[in-house]
Amino acid sequence: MITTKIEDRFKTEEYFINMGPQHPATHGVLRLILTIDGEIIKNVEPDLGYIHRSIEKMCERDSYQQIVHLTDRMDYLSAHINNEAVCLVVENALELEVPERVKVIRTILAELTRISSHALWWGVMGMDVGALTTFMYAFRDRELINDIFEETCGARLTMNYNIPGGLMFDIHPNFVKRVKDFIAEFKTKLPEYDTLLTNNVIFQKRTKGVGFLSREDAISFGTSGPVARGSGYSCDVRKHHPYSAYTKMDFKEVLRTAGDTLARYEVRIQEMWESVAMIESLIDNIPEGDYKVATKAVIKLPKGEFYQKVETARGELGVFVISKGDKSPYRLKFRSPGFSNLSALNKMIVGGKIGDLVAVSSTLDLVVPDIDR
Amino acid sequence: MSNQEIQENLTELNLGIVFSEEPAQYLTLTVPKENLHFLMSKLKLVRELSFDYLFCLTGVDWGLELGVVYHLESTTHRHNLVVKVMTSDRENPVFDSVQDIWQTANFHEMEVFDFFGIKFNNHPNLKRLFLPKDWTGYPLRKDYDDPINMIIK
Amino acid sequence: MTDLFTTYTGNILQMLLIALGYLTFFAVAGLLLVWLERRIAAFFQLRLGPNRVGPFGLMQTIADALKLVSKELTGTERADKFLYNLAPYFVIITALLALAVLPFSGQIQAFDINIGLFFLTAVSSVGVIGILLGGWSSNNKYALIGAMRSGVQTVSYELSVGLSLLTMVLLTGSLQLSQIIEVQKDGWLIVQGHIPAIIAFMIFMIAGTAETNRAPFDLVEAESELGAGFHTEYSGMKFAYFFLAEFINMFIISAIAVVVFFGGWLSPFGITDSIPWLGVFWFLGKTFLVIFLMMWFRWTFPRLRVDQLLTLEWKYLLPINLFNIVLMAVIIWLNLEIKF
Amino acid sequence: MSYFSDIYKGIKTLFQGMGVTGKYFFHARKEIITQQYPDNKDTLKMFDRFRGEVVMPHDENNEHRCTGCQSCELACPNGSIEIIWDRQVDPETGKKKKMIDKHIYHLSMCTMCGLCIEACPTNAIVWSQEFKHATFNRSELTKILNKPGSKVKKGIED
Repeated sequence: MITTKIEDRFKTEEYFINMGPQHPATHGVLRLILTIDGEIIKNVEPDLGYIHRSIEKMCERDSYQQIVHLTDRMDYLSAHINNEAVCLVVENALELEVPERVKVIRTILAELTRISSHALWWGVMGMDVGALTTFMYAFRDRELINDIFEETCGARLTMNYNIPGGLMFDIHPNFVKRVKDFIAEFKTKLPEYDTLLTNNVIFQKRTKGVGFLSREDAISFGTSGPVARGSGYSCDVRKHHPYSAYTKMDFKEVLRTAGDTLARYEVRIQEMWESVAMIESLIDNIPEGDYKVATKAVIKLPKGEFYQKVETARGELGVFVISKGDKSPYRLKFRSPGFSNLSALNKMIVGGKIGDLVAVSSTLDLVVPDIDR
Repeated sequence: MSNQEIQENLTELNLGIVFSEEPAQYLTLTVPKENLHFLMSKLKLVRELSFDYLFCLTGVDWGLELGVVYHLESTTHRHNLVVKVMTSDRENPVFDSVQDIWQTANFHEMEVFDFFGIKFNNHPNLKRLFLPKDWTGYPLRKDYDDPINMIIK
Repeated sequence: MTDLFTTYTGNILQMLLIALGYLTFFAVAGLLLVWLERRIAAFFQLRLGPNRVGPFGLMQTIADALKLVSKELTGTERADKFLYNLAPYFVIITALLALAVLPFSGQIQAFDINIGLFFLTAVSSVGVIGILLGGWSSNNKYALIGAMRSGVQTVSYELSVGLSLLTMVLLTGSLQLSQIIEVQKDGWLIVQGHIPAIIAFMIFMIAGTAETNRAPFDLVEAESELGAGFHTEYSGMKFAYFFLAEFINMFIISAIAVVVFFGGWLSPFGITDSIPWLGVFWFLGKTFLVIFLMMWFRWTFPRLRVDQLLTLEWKYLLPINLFNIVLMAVIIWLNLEIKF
Repeated sequence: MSYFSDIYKGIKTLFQGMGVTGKYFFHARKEIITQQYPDNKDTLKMFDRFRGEVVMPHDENNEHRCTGCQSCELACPNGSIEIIWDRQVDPETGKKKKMIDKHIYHLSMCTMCGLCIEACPTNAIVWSQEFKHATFNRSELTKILNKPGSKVKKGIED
């Protein structure tokens, strides 16, 4: 007898699909194992470790100066801010007071890094939702920042410009002029970002109400950065635990309460404006002074535990150092923002479509080396 | 709430908590592993404490013991606390999972399991997160030895 | 000579020659379109595009085609071999079929049937079966999802293409392409039909872009979601067929738009009416302009999600289209067309 | 009514977006940012701080400034620098002195962190702006920085 129950006759089966490790939307070697029913996503399980280099283990044998350059390779889009985190933890542990000049320069470079990272993210976000041209426009603007980095630090991405105690060398004479040129240029380009993508009706439809993350979940999942701020959770480390020049600076923390993909998108766009304003307020007031304070050739941290958090472009990066008084840390843990943000992905996407997954994972702004470390 | 008040508040619980005497950035305490989960749920749920943000979960090999360090912050009161838990059982270290209290612990505990071999009770999906399934040993332990892949300077 | 063309074998020979001519022309035109797309995309994106092989990189696509020809044809082990191999031919043949009725000028038209427009829409929607076959038989989940999306998409948008053309047929009163162009000697249909014609043109462009599976409706390929969608498992020449078919389809949709809305091979204001063969130039020129518009869409807009694709069709395009037909009918009834 | 205003607004934003790309398309000649690399080889100049590779400058007398103190070797996080040295008798003073035999630099292992150059007390090694590192043979990436027969410049002590 043929069953008459309609559910039986139209029974569907869930199936697995591998998104990654080689996939255009996962930006690196992230592998997501999707359980889907037709187009509806039932479960997402990340499979990590494709580029795990065990930086934490390597840190246990390296000196503190050497650790700095390893952090370049974690979240390479905010390399400078990662460097700063390690330098700050060493400086705090040694109770080293770095000159004002260093703090200001570090902050300017950190904000430039943030703009560069967000600009890249914007391009990739557009590409993920299908607007391929955004990528090139973002790269055009990023190129100017990379030139500033290259002229001053000598490298475009993995700069390693911070050292414990200050900077490796002073800023380039052209630095101020170049930054000003860039700011003037970028201010004319940023509105185009809105016209081209943000206001676009298709983009609005793709992002509004998609990938909802409530404030409670945002906190519980330990998300930080624009992801958490899109859910209305005020978590800007620069505001709550200020470091470097942020202690004296006045800036707005960008918050959105919608908690959806569009909110996270808007937070990042708005943060670019904020960063521009911050750089503008600092660039004319770089104090004179030394660019570093002398440290011993072999830095030994006092016995104890030290924690330093900074706000990278992706969120809160924590460096936890357990020192036993040696030249290398006994244990060093990087609390990377991407790792915690990724854990919220499942919560955000279940019930959505494959197209949503791409948009949502794009607003998480995942950098896989940051997750894998 | 100030560190002093938190300390008094927690001592009242009678959980065998030992506060660290060394000067440190955050208030640090060590809790026996039997009382870990109870303490953690108290920390999250008691209104005056409400440590709702677990921002770092670190596995540490202390040489003799294996341990986990939890960094907590309250998003309402903006105070911090560091909770440590240790076990001297290196063969089969087990703690209670806190992933039902903070969902972020889900991934972080997997990471700790992966690198330190510390198991967590009641964890829904404890598995190797980064390393391949057939990996032997726990690389971030101090006694881990891999002469081929590790370059010792 | 006349004898040869009137006999039965002569007819077949004639057809073969014409077919060969068309094939050659469209192989070259397809390659040219690929080059054009890459160049135009590059300019939109502040790049240069292919500029190394030959003058302005014109030979680049030929080099690419040669590369594709020489490539190994790989495929999945458990694929349904017969259907898997059939699919690319299905797609390319249906694309080429539609070319037969296109009027390049007053004289150059291979096959002027009286249901020309109907034939075009019918044939251009058969191609989707090839895509479905390819996606289904590849034994790849990405390809399958792509194929299913393609089915959904074409079935829906077929309606809008048909209805928007029907709106214009109200004006012309004929489905024969030569007749349609004949009517436009009094003014292009987009002018004759003014408001409803412009609405119909916009709907036709949206639906036509969707029919050719081009961005913003490229859900079938959806690079960032499905890798390469239905043709994930195709390589070498089989892939090239899919690729070429996409561009020929684009040409066809543009050509239909030109015939129905912009007076086909007619020159604007009849400036070159005395030289009939210049019609080819006008026809191709207009077609390329419409193709450029489609490329402009592609390199500007983000992609829709699959449910939004259906919402757009059933909630917006279809009701507007039905209303538009009524509007057009009223305009014809009241003799409100603009004729010169 | 919002149905129609939605359509209107939607189409408006689409046209605005096309306006941006269209603007760049029609000003493509001015706006294109592509650098056609091998063609601009002659005019392409790297910034003077660019970290290309580590080199050891020699003066016209084939003298360098490296005393063989091994600071760079210690500072390097990846072990890309190896110094082979021994003590030789200085012909002028007659004293035994540390001299480098070979300053080996593994470019393939270098991460361009710049710590060695910071660590060098005598400024013996500097960055060059060379960025064309590709070779057909991996062993060519292991370089000996001091030229054959070179010796340390007079007056350089560690």
